[in-house]
This record gives sequence, structure tokens and C-alpha cells, in this order.
Amino acid sequence: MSVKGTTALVRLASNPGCEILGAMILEPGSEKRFYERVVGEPYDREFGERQSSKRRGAQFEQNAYAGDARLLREAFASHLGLAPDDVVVRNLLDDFPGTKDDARIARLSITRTLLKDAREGKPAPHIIIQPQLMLPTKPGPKPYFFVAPDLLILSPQNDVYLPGDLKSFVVRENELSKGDLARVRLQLGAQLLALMHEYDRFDKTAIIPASGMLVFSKPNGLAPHAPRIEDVAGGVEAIRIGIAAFLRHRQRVNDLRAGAEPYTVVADLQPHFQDSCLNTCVMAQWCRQRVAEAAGDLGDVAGRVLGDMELSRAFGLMTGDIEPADDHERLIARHLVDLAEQHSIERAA
Amino acid sequence: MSEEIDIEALKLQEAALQRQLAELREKLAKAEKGKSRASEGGRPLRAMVLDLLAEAGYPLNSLLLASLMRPLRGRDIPSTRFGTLSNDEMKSYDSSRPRPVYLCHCLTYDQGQAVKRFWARSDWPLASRIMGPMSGRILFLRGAAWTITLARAVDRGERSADNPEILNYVAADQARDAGLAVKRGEFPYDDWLAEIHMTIERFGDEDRATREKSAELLSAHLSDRDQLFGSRQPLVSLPGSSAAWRSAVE
Amino acid sequence: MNAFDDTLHRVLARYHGRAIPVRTSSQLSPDPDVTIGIATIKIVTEEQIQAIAFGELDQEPQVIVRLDPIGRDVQDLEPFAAFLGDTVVRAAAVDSALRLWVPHSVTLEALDVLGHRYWRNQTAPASIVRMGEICRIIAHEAIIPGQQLVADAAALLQDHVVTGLAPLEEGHLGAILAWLDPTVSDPVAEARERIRLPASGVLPNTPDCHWDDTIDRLRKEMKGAHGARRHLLEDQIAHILRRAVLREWNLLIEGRRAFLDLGLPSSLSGLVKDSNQRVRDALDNGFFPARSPKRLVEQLNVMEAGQEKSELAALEADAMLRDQAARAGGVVRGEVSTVRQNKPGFKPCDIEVSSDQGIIRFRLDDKVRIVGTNVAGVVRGLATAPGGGTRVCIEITSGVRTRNVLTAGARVELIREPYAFINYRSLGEAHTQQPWAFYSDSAPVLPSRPSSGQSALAIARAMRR
Amino acid sequence: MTFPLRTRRNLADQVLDAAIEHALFGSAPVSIVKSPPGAGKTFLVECAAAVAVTPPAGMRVVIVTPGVSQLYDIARRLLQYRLPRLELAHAQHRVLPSDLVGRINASNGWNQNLNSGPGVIVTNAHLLAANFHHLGPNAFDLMILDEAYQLAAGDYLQIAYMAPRTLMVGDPGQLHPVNSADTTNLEASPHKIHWSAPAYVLDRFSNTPVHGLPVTRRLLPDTSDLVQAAFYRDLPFQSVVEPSERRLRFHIPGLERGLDDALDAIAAGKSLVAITLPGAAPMHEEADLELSDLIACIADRVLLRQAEWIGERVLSEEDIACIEPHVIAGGAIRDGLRQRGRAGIQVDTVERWQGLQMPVSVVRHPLSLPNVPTAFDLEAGRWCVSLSRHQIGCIVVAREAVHGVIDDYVHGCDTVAAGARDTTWAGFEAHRMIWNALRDQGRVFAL
Repeated sequence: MSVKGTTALVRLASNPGCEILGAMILEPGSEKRFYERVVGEPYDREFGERQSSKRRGAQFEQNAYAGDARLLREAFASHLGLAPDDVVVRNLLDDFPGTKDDARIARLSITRTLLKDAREGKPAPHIIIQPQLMLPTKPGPKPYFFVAPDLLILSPQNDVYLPGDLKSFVVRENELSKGDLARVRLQLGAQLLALMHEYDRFDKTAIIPASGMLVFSKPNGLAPHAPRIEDVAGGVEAIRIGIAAFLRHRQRVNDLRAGAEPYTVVADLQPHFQDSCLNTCVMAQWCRQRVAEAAGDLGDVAGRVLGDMELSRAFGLMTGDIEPADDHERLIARHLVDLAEQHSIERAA
Repeated sequence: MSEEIDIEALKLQEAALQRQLAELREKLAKAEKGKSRASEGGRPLRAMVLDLLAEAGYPLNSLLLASLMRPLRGRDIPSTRFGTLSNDEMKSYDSSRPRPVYLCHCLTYDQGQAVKRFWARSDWPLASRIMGPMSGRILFLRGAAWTITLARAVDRGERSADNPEILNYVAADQARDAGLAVKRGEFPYDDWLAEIHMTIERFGDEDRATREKSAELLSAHLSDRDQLFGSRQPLVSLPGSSAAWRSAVE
Repeated sequence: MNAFDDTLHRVLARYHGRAIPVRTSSQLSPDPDVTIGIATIKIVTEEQIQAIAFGELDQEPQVIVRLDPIGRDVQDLEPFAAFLGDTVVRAAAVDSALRLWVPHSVTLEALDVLGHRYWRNQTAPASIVRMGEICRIIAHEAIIPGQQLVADAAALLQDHVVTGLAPLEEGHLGAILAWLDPTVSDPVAEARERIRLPASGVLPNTPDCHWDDTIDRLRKEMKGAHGARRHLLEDQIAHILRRAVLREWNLLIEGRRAFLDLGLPSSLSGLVKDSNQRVRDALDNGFFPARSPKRLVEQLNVMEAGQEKSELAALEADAMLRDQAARAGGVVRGEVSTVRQNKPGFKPCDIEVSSDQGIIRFRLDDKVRIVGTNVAGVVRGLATAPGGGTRVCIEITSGVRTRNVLTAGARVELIREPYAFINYRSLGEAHTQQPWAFYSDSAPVLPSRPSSGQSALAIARAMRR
Repeated sequence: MTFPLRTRRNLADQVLDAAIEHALFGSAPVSIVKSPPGAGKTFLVECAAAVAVTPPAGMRVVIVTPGVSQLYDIARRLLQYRLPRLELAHAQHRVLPSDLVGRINASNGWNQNLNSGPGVIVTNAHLLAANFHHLGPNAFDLMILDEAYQLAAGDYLQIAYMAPRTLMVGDPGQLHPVNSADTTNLEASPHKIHWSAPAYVLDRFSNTPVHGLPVTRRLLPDTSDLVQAAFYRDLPFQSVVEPSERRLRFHIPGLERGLDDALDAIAAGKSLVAITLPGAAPMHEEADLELSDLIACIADRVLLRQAEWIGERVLSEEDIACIEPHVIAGGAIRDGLRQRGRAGIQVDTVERWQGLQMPVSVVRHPLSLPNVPTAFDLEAGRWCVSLSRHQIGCIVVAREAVHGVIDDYVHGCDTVAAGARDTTWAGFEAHRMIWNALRDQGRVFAL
């Protein structure tokens, strides 16, 4: 699994301060290989999407697109204010199947034509399946990100499209983990920003509402839920911040590497370890070493409360072996001593 | 600790299984090769696709073609195979030795670009190879109807299939995709067909009109070659030249 | 607990190499007579259960491994369905509450998905449909604050202790347990090593333990296999799944033991009664998800009432929580300075409580209670003392005979009485009346009424005194 | 009064007339009046009640308030009218405020003699619901929901059938009903019964008549423009306050730079200013004691400098509001005031200030916190209430770190349920707009 396209943008938005992530995005090949080249050891943890997830994702899409996207037509009909049979669908995988760049570029070209047609009031499909968008980060290496929403849906209010994504994971009523919610909204944010760039190319007056749509799976089989309309203004802004950070990281990596591969300069880059990295990044353990034995090792909150205080110093303040250096330390020492006292009493009791 | 030991044991058994699997796959591959030769006389994919198209009388989607090859001809066709088929066909058209009929693609009604997943024959009128806004639906329904007809013919003993049971399931899948009621193990071919034809009739005329109108325009503008394989895509300029990044929302 | 206190607890835990309790009472009532455990292994994203371990917690569990969990055949679930059905009947027979222990919330989600798939499945046997219904009842009850049916070992430990890990790492039950096991000398290293393998009801899939990929491959091969080879493949799948689900089961057992070993007292009879009543009604009358406006309001009210009751029950039972609440004025600590009771042991009885607290969250006419007693009353006066502190005047409405606190000089702690009232009769009436705004898809058109044509402002002006 | 102000007031009066005409005599069973802060919605309720009880209408009117304090306030206002009947019903255990005793027919609980013939009864939703068996369908001819955006749809369900006509009056930009339980699943339901009553009705019946009151009679133009742009994008309104009637003068000149500069800026006509304290809030305390003390100091200083509302009065403790989102910090402010002999200055949470107004407010900036801001801190309604209580001047008090908190904020996208409007982001945008405006207009005074 490589850190490319929307995945890269979402990761950047989630941790804009991490230069290591910037290098990882610039490095060709998989994230795991990046780790192995930096650390010099095989990665010993789970990596990549599970087979069952890939299979379900593929089946969910296949079902949704089958029969001229019958299930999608039914799901979006009320949103579009049409009968399912009257919803017009264009599946760009029919025009140009495949995941190679030439296929993406061909689909990008068709997508651009369709966006323009809709704006000009020409006949255009209500749902575009597998469109292709592009988010420029020019100039410099990796001058653009390919962004491919699963769908574009014509907004019934005006003549612009909104991005939509199919999520094969089961949603019973409306329960989603915070992590999943943030990820999918940032994905929509990236798609929306890319869409804004596409419109910006030919029509600066187009007003694109800051929302996107998500279609989750019901618990029974692969049936899609009614689409959720997501308010992603915050996601779009987070992605913009992530891109701006990427441009800074790219500059820094390029200044350091002098033509060498990005992974070679990792030691000189500034990681920005946060708890969530443990769930999302292969480099998490490596970056965490930088905060090992310091308060940050107890989590993000502890890192903020105690700053970069060494744990040994905190222990010393508690036992009285270390004299507090300032009021802040004095207060911490006092509370720690009280807490230790309280719990030793409880233990005795 | 006991878990590690157990994992080791599992790995050994796993290796043994992999060996058995490799042998089995070898046997299977040989068997299938022999079988397909026997059933098809080793006919190339191109010929089989041309036949199926001729039999259907409508453009067919490569996904449907692939799912029909197995029950009808006992052949597993990887989807990438159709990509090479398309390229081969263009090459052969450009070569000095013309062929009586070519495999070609449907064309979009507005731009005349190839819709690569939809296959047709060069000896069909252009209008039948055009994709209008609703043609995707109509062609899907026609393909579904044709699949169900095939399954019915096999069921009635009017034609043979390499694997009739799978053919029935392919037909049932098509019916399900068309939104028809499908019960496990039941194949009401005629009911399915009746419902599908009703929907086709609903959109058929408008679609035909769009295609015929577009065919007139495209035949006037497109070269013979482009009428088969589609007009060239407009060039897409990739970024890299502009001075600095600017967000569209700024 | 605020960020600062939480951090200091983590420092202390790291220093001592053991978990530090943050509660002095339990959010969970003692296990009732009928207490069972369930652990599951699901297929990632598919959410289909592929192995279940279930049974009494002091016995070896029954284990079901599913060779084809995505297939339509549900025969293999019959023993689990029978077990759930029997457990429910047994609890009813001995009039016992039910308690289900699970290692973590993922097990509950897996059961809920199982419920969604079968509770209305017309092609499945009745026993499986009932199993689905019971699963939905369990999962539904589990979302109600203060419920006492489901005990989630990981969540309970996270709520009652703090370790020397980052909070995110405490999501791994095995990792918390490392901090509660005296035989573990280096809980940081041990916990982080344990985290390499998931404790979330799924198969591990690390380079040194790629069970998930193996099972996936074995299942593919099994499709085309027959005879002895098929049996070999089946044994392989069963062996891996059994080991994985027993690993989850053992986590559950250890988690429960660790929680019970904290030895925290609890007094939650009100919550137990409510929870038991809800579960019993659903088991007797069937599960009906809330869809109508009336049912939705009832459900929201039940959850809000549960939240309020459980917070107050925790406050009443837990001095550590009362310390925190007193800082925010949710609890008022003070001394009874005056008692006005003409006839001892009888109403009318008013008391005044003097507190040093500057912050109190009571308002006039709030219903309050004296912690640890049966004395309740209504706030009739609030006055700030000149040197800080507050004087609260309370009209006692019940417990007027409780001398020990209705005496000048008695130290008392006051908390607000939970409102937690759900007006089922009023909601029922609303449902009968079917007000259009909630029950109709179109608004009625009223006959316009004749107006005087005069400006409202003019009319109002004319009526002003 | 200037011509434009008069024109705006006339327009507002026309909207008020039209809203009441529609609600009482039109064909729509529910009509909604959206009111910005200080637009005179209580006055609208008074007028509606007056018209409703007067022939030819002669209606039995029930005015429902979300809380008991609003109930007593409305009763006080209606006592100024000669109504054929004015009654009040509150819960059994409540005691009528002394100023109402003997002036109004008050009932603990419901009794059969109430609501007879044209007139008005003021009560709350729970009491009506509890007495449904005495009331039944159409027990009233008109139901007026005051502060309707604070009434949960679930509570409205239980009383909706009691009147054929309902007039909902409320402020859509302020705090909505609070749900302590998790409402994630309800967000996916076709019935958003956890929303406020007007929001629920508009979600189901988007063509429900809505009247927007186009003015504020409380906020001065500079505050009004900012508050409207930040919190009321769908409700255009303008100030009709005559600045010359809202001038503040300090009899004692200020000496302290920063602090007094901010107060002088208010005297110079800037009705919204901010004061920042260096650094960030300390991580280790539940309240930023230094900041709390500064808030107390500012409130005290307004009085020390003998602030006078020109043409009205010299301000006293009753004229100053201290608004603090967190209870514990509120306690610290109270201590600071007590130490300064200003125990009479009221300090309370935002929730308690909703619906009230004061000449001067001192407000703690919700993002002046040591942590990354939470959904609670960013909640737009709470900030809107804080910034719209003052008739003359509002002083926002913050740590300097607020600049960074706002500049560096990256939205987490995980605070609201799937499909829900992202109120956290909307709140942040409002915060950013307000703070940047204060900064750009030179209204932030650093200590």
C-alpha cells in the first residue's frame, strides 16, 4: 500500500506537521518498503488492507454499478428528485477501464467534458461512475495528485456535481467510529477540493456547495443505505492545510536530498508523532522513539500537560530526588506527591 | 510461548498444503487446456467474441462476455485479455491485410469516442454501435435478455453449453441486476424476459432516435477507422509548468 | 477527570509499573445468578462471525467455528442459538437478571450485526431468528447509559483504572491487563508487545502470525477440494479459528477477573431494576426498533434518564467522583447550621446548610437529596456568605425522621435529585392524537379566520396599562 | 432618529404585524418567527397574545416557555396589559416569585378552572404534558412557543395537538436543546426529534411560513454586523439602535495601558473589544486563575472609573454581566469580585445568560484554553449568546495564545454524527471571523 492520491492527502491533513510523511509521499513504492529502507529491518506488524476488505469493497462496488447502476439509481433517486428509471448514469469504466495512468488520464478528459457540458446546460448524466479528477501541487516533483471519487452526482439545485464515495463497511443505524468518520470526510474534502480545481480551470463563477455524499452498506449483505449528505467544509480546509504542509515538506526534502531518494534524508527530517500515528503509519514506532522516556510517551495529552519533561524527571519530582526548577514543576511535584501518598494509603488499606 | 510453537507447526502444515496445491493446479491447468481444445478446437478469443456478437445481434459488455465464456465455452478469460484484444484489432486494421469483419467498439453519441467495454462488429450499421445517454441501460437489458434466452434454450435442449448450471446462475444474476425478483434455484425465464422487454420498450424509441441522429453526424465527421475504434481523446495537459500552487478556494 | 489529573495518574502508574484505580466504586453491579460470556472472531469488513466461544464463565466454553461464514447455511449456529435461548429461559425461570460479559465492544457489534441479519430472516429456522432477536435486544440495551446487562471488560477497566500507557493503547484489553498482572515485570514493554497482535475479535495478520491470510487462502482451496484433502483443509481452518476465539475468550476471563479483583463496591439497585425490566420486557414481547416519533422520543428519554440516574448513582457511591463534582458545584458539602422543625420527626422541616463552596450549581426549587440518607427536599433559599461560601435553605420533603442528619452540626453532602421522568402516558396520548407535524406528510390547511384588520401594534398599545 | 433607522424600524413593525396576522388568522397551522438577539421577540409574543384575546379572535391562548424563569418573565411582561384573563401554571413544588404573588392567578399544577374563555395562560411543556387528560385536543385556540429553539421536538410532540394554531418564536442562532445521551442514530432517522421544535418542523415541512425579524434593538451597529455575519447567515438583520442613545462615559480617566484602552474604546463607540493576557492558560488548573482575576478586575474597573450610560444612569453592579462558559472558572471570577467588594456583579454560564441583556458584559473567550478546542468550546450558539447580551459594550477576555489556537486549528471532522450538519466547523468559522475582525479593526488590546 503506497501513500498516494487521496490517501496521501488525508494523511497529510491528519498530521500536517510530519516531515517524514512528506518524504514517504515523495518516495515511490510502498509505505512498508519505505520503513524497511529507513530502519533496515523487515516491518513486523500488520500491513495493508485485508483480503476480506478488498473483496467486500470490490463486491460492493460491482453490485452498486451492476444493471446500469440500478442500486445507485434507487439510492439517489429521491435526492435527485427523479424516478430511479429516469436517472441517467455514465460509468467511465465502460469508456476506459483500468488503473494505469493512461486510463486515468482518459477518464480525466471525459470527466472534464462532462463537468463542462453540465455547466453549459448540455445533456449530462446525473451520476458519473468512476470519474477522475486531478489536484495540482505544481511546480516541483509530484506536481499533482490523482483524486478519484467513486461517483459524481449532479446537484439538483444547480448544474454542478458533488463527489460521492461508496463505503462497503457495515453501518447498522448510523454508528461509525470517530476514526472512520474523520477519514471518509477528509476523503470527500480532498475530492471536493479537486473538483473545485477542475471547475476553476474553466469557470471561476461555479459555486460548489461544501458537501459530499457517502453510501454505506447495510448489515444485510451488500445493500446500500440511503446516501448521507456530509458537510465537509472543514474537511476541505484541512486538506488545503495538508497540501500547504506537503509543499513545505517537499521543499525541505529536496533541499536535503540533492537528488538522492527521499528516504535517505529521513534522519534529518522532523517527525510529528501523535497517538493516532499508531493506527495509521508504519513509521509510528520509529518516530515514537523520539519521545520515548519523555511525557509524550504517555500520550498526546500528557505531552501537552508536561511538555517535553523526561519521565525520570517527573519521577524525581514525585520522590523528592529532584528539586522543582520553577513554579510549574513545583505544582506538578506537589500534586504527584499527594497522588502517590493517596494511592499508597489505598494500597495499605 | 506455546503460541509460537503452534504457529511453527501451522507453518509446516501450510507448506505441505502449498506443495499439494501446486501439484493440483498443474494437473488442473493441463486438464483445462485439453478440455478447452476439445470443446473449442482451440478457437481464438477474437473468433468466439465475433460469434457471440453475431448471435446476440447487439453490442455486448466485456464483463458479460467474460462471464458467458465459462458456461458456454469452458474458457476463463481474464478481463485484461480484452484490452490486448482491442489493441490487436486496431493493429490488424492498420496492417496491409484487410479482414472481412473487425471487432470494434461502441462510440459515444456526442464525441464519437470509443466505449471500450462495449464490443460490436464492423459489419453492423454505425447507428447500432452508438451509445446515447440511455444506451448503457438498454444494452445491459438486451444483454441480460439474451443471456436469459441462452439459458432457456439450453434448458430446453435447443442448444448446448459447457456448463448449463453456471449459465443459469449468470442469467439469474443478470435478472437480479435488472431489479427482477430472483429466488434461489428458480429460473422463470419467460417472466424475466417479459419484464425486461417492457423496460426496453419504454426507452427504446428515444434511444434509437438519438443513435440514428448521432450516426449521421459522426459518419460525416469521423474517418472509417475512427468509426470503428473511436475518435482520438483530446490531449490533457498535466501540471508542472505554472509558477506556484494556488488553491481554487482562495 | 481533567487532563492534568489524568496525566499525573499515568506518571504514577508508569512509576509503580501497575495500573492506578481512579474510582472507589464500581459502575457494574455484582454478577447475577445467570451470567454468561461470549467472545467472537469476525471477518474484517464483512462483519460475519466466523468463530464464537460462549458459555458459563467458570467452565470451558463451547466453541463454534464456521467453515463457510458467508454461506447461507446457518446450521452451524444452532448450538449458539440454543444456548442463548436456554439462557434466557433459565433466567426467567429463576427470576434472575441476565449478565453478559464480552471482552470488548467489537464483540457486541458483531452480535448486533448477527442480530440484524437473522432477527427477521424468513428463510432461517425459528431458533436462529430468536437468536437474532436476542442479539438485537442485547445490543440495544448496551447503548443505554447505566445498563447492567452487558459487561464490557475492556471498557470497564478503562473506566476504573489508568495505566502508564497512552490512552489510545488502553483500547487493547491485553495491554491493560499487563498493568494489572503482578507477575509482569515490565508492563510497558509487555503491553506494547501484546499490542502487535489485535485484541479486537479479528484474526491476527502479522508477518509472524498471518492467520487471516492463511484462512482466506485455505477457504479458497477448500472450494475445489474433496475427500481427505478437504478434511485436512477444514481441520486447518477449524484449528486456527479455535485458537483465535479461545484467545479472545481467555482475554475476557482475565479481564473480568482483573476487574473483580479491584474489589470495588457498588450500590446500583435502581439501575439494575430498570435494566432488568427493559430486557425482560423485550425478551417477553419481542424487539421492536423505534421508528415512530413517539417511540423515538421514548428511546431518547430512556437514554437521557439512564445517563442522569447512572451519573447520580456513581456520585452517591464514589467519594472520588464527589470530590471532582464538588469542585464544579455539582455536590455541595457543608454543615447543617439550622434546623427548623416544630415537632421532631414531622413536617414542616426546614434546614440550612452552610458550605465553604463558592461554586454551587443548585437553583431555587431544585429537588435535592442528602447523600447516604433517605432525606430529600427542595431548595428554598440560596445566599452567599460574606466571606465566601454559600448558605442553602432546604425544605425537607421526605426523611424528616432521620435525626442524625437533621441536626445542627451534622456534616452533609447534597446532590440534585435526578428528574429522569418519562411520561409514557402523555406520549401514548400524543401517539393516539397523531399530531400532523409528526405523523402526517402534509400540513393541513386551516380555514382563515376573520381579523380586525387593525395593526397588532395598535391593538397591543391600546391594551397596555 | 435618523431616517434610515426609522425606515428599518417601520419595516420591522410591518414584519411583526404580518407574522401575527399569518399566525392568528392565516391558513397555516404553524408559523415560525426567527428572531435575532434583541429584536423584540418577547414584545412580539405580547402583541400576539393581545391580538389573540381581543375580538373578533377571542382566543384561549397558551404561552409555553422552555424554562420556569422565562415563564415568570413573560408573566411580568403580560401584567402590563389589560388582558381578559392572565394565568400562570407551574409545577407542584415551585414557589411563586414574591413580586408576582397576588398579582396573577397562579396554579401549582393544573386545575379545572383554568383556561376558561378568552385569555392567556403561561406555562411550560412538561406541565401541559403531565395534564393531558384535563386538556385534550384543541384545548387552546393558539399555542405560542416562546424561545421555541430551546424547546425539544420531543417535548413539542406531547403538546402539539392541544392547539390548532401554533406560533413559534425563537432565536435560531443561540443554544439549542442539550441532549446528554448519544443522538448519533437519531441523525439518520426521518424524525429528528432531538432537534428543536422549529428545526424539526422545518426539516419535515420546508414550506412552513417563516418570518425573520430584520432588526436588533439591543446591539449597536458594529456588534450587530459582526454577529449577523458570523452566526445568522440565513437571517439578515441590522441594528436600529441610535448610537447617541448608547454612549458610555467614564468619569475617572484610565491609567493602565491595554485594559483602560479597551474600556476607552467602548466609550469611543466600539461596542465589541478584546483584552489579551500574555501566554497560554496553564495546563494544570481547572480554571485559568490569572484570567479569571483579570475578568473580575475589568468588571470592577468599569465601576471604579464610574462608567455612566449617558442620559440614563451611572452604572452599578446590576449593570454588568460576567459570562464564563465553565462553572469552575466562574467560581474563580466570583472570588475575585468578592475580594474587590463587588459580590453583586452576576457571574454565570452562557446557558444562564441566554435571553437576558446588560449594558456591559465581560466575556471569557471560549478558546482561551490550554487544550485543543473541543466541540463544546467551538459551539457557535454558546459564543453567539456571549457576544449578544450587551447594550453598550462587550469586553472579550482571552490569553494571547488564542491567536495561535485560531490560526493553527485543523478540523478533525469527527465531532458530529454521519449526515449531521458540522456545527463544530460552523462554530470555528464564526470564531475565526469574529477574532480576525477584532484583530483587523485594532480592537484587541494586549496587556
